[in-house]
Amino acid sequence: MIFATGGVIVGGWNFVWTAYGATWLVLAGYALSLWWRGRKEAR
Amino acid sequence: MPSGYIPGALGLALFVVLVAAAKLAGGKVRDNWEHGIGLYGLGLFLWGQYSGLFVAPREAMMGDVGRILYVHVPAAWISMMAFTWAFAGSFGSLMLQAPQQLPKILGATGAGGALGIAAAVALDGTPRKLAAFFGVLLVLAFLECLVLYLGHRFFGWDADSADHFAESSTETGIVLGLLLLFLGAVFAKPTWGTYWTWDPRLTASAIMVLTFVGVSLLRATVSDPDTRRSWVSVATVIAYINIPITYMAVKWWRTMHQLQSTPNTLDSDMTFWLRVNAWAFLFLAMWFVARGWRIAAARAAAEAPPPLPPAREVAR
Amino acid sequence: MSARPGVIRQALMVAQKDLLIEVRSPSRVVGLFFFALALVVLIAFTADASPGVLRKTAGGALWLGLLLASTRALDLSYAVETDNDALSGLVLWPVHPAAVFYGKAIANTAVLALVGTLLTPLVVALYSAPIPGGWPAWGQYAVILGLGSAALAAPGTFYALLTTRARASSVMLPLLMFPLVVPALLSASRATTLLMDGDGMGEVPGWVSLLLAFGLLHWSLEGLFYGSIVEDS
Amino acid sequence: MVDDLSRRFGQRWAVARASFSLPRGEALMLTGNNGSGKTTLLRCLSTALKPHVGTARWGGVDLWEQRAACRPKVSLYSHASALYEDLSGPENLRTWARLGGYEPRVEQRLAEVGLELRPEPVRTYSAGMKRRLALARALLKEPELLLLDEPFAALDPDGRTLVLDLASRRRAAGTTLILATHIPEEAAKLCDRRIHLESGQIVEVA
Repeated sequence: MIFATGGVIVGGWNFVWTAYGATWLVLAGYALSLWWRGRKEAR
Repeated sequence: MPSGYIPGALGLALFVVLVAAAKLAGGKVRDNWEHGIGLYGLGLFLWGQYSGLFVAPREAMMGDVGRILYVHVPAAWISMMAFTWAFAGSFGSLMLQAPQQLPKILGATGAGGALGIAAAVALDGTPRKLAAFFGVLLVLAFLECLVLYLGHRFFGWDADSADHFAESSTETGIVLGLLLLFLGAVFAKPTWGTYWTWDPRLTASAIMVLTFVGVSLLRATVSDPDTRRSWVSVATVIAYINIPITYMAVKWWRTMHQLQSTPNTLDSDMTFWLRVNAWAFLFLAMWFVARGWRIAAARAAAEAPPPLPPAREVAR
Repeated sequence: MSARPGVIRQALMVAQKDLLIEVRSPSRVVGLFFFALALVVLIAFTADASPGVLRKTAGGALWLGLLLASTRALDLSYAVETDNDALSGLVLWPVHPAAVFYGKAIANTAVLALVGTLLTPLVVALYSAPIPGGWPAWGQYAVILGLGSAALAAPGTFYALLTTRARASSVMLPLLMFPLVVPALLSASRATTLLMDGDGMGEVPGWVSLLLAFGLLHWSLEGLFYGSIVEDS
Repeated sequence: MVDDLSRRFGQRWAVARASFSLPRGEALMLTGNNGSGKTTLLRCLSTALKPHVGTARWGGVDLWEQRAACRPKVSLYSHASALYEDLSGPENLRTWARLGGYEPRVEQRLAEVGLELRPEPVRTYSAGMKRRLALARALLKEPELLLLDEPFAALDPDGRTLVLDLASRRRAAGTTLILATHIPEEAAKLCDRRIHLESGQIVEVA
C-alpha cells in the first residue's frame, strides 16, 4: 500500500496505525500494570 | 500556531502546584498528587494523538507515514529522559549515603562550575571548550546536589528513596525504549524498505536499552537491600555515562557506510504537534515514575528488617 | 618491619600475584586460547568463504573470540579469589580496593593480550588477512591489541566481581558487560580490519583514539567504584 | 569497646545488642552453639562486616568508620584461609608479606607452624597443613588484636598445642586475643574471660 511517486511516499496508513496502536497498547498496558501492582502493595 | 512550549509550561506549573499542595495538605493529597499530572498528560496525549493522526499536515517527503514521528520521536526523547532520571536517582543515592557532606559538595561544585564558566568566557579555542565542558558538568552536579539537599531537608529523601526513584525510572525508560525500537522498525519499513536500519541513533538506543535491561536484571538478582542499592546505583551511573561514547562509536561506524538519516526539516505546524505529543509523553512518564516510586517504597517497607530483639538478661 | 606499600605498588603486586598464578597453572591460558581459536574457526564457517569477504570479517572474528574468551578468563580470575575467600583477605590486609581492581585488571589485560597475540598468526592465515605495511603497521596492530585488551579488561574485572558476589548465573556477566563494551569491540575490530584490508581514508587513528577514550573512562570510573562493591555495605 | 553491636543477614539478626569491653592484652573466649553469632561478631570486629546498629571501637576509634587505619592492627584467622591454591606455601607467605610490607622470613615462619619449605602448590596440602599455613599468614601481621575463629578445627593434637602456644606467646607480647570455639577446655588455659552467646545475644559473661 505504499507508492513512491517522485520520491514522495503515498499511503502507508497501515504502518501509521500499527505504530499508534502499539504506542497506545504499551502505554495503557504499563499504566494498568502499575495500577495493579500499586493495589497489590497497598494490601 | 501558538508556541509548542505553552502546554509544557502549564504542565510544569501544575506539577509545582501539586507538589506544594501535597507537602502542605498531607493526607490523601500527599499520597495521590501525581494523578493530577497523569490526567493532564492523558489530556494532552489524546489531543496530540488525534491531531497527529488527522490534524497535522502531511510530511513533504514521507506523506502520511511521517505521522509516525509523533509517537516515535517522543518515545525516543522521553525514554532518554527516563534514563537520565535513573542516573540522577542513582547518583543521588550514592550522594545521600552521606547527606551531611552535601553542603560541602554544593560549595565545591558551585564554585568550580562558576570558575569553569568564567574561564570559558575569558578563554578562546580548545581551552574554552574544555572549560565550558567541565564548567557545565560541575553546574549540573551543583544543581543535582541542590535538588538532593532540598529533597533531603523537606521531603525526607534518603539513599533508599533515591534508589526507588532510579528503579522506577529505569523501568519506565525500558518500557519506552522497547516501544521506541518497535516504532523504529515500523517507521523504517515504509521509509527505507527494511525493518531495521543500522541508523546510529536507533542502534545506540538499542544498546542503551540492553544496558539498562542488564542493570535491572542485576537488581532482581541481589537479595540484600543495602547491597542491591549500592551495586545498582554504581551500575546505573556507569551505564549512563557509557551512552555518549556508544553513540559516538556507532555514529562513526555508520557514517563510513553512508546511510540516509532522518529528515529534520519539519515545518512549524509539525513542530507544534510534535511538542504537544512530547509533553504528553513526558507527563505520562512522570506519572509512571511517581507510581513506580510509591510501589518500590511500599515493597521496601514490606521487606524492612525486623526490629532488634529485646535485650536479654546477662548472667555474670 | 618495612613500610606498607602504596596503592600503585600494591596494584603491581596484585597483578604479579595473578600472573604468577597463571604461570603456575598454564592450562588455563591454553584453554582460553583454544576456546578463542574454536570461535574464530567457527565464525569463518558461518561467513562467506571467499577471501575478500573473509578478510573483512577477520577483525570482528578476532575480537569476538577475545570478548567471549574474556568472560571465561574473568570467571577464572575470581574463582582463585573466592576459593578461600582471599578477596576479603586482601581487603582486610588491607590492600586498597583500587589496588585490587587495578592489579586484577592489569593481569586480565595481560592474559587477553597474550591470547590475542597467540591468535594473531592463525587469524592471518585462516582469514587470508595479512597485515600489509611492514613494521609500522604491526606496531599499530600491537597498540590496538593492547588497548583493546585493556578496554575489555576494566569493565570485565568490575562486572565479574558483581556477578561472583551476587552468586548470579554465568549469564549475568555477558548481560551486564556486553552492551557496555560495544564501543570497545566496535573500534578494536574496525581498526584491526582496516589494518588488514587497507586503510584508504586513514581512519585507524580515529578508532584508536576512541578506544583510548573508552579505556580511560572505564579504568577511572570503575577503579573509583570498586571499593563500594568489594566492601560490605 | 563493643557497644550495642548488631548485624543482620536478610531478615535475621545474626548478632543483636552485643556489648562488652576488653582491656588491652587480655584474652576473651566466645562460646555458643552453631549459628549463635560468634563468627559474625568476629567478622564485625575484623571490619569485614559493617554493623547495622551499634559500634565496635578499638583504641578509641570506630573500627568500621576508621577501617583503613584499623585494619593493619587487627588480624582474623578463620576457616576462610585466604590462601591461593595454585601457589606454593612459601609463595603464598611471600605474596602476603609483600602486600602488607612485612618481612617475609618465610622459612622461620613456616617452621613456627611446623611446615617445611616445599614447592608444591597449596592444593596438594592436607586440610591440617592448610590450616597451619593460614595461621602463619594471619600471624604475619603482628596485630594488636588477634581474632581466632575456631582455631582448633581440622588440627591434630600437635596442631592444637601449637595454636595455644603461639597464641599465648602473642599474648605475652601484648596482643589482645578473642577466640571463638566449641572446645572451651582447650582454650580455657589461655583466656581470662568467657562470653557465651545464644541466638545472637550475649547471655553469660564470666
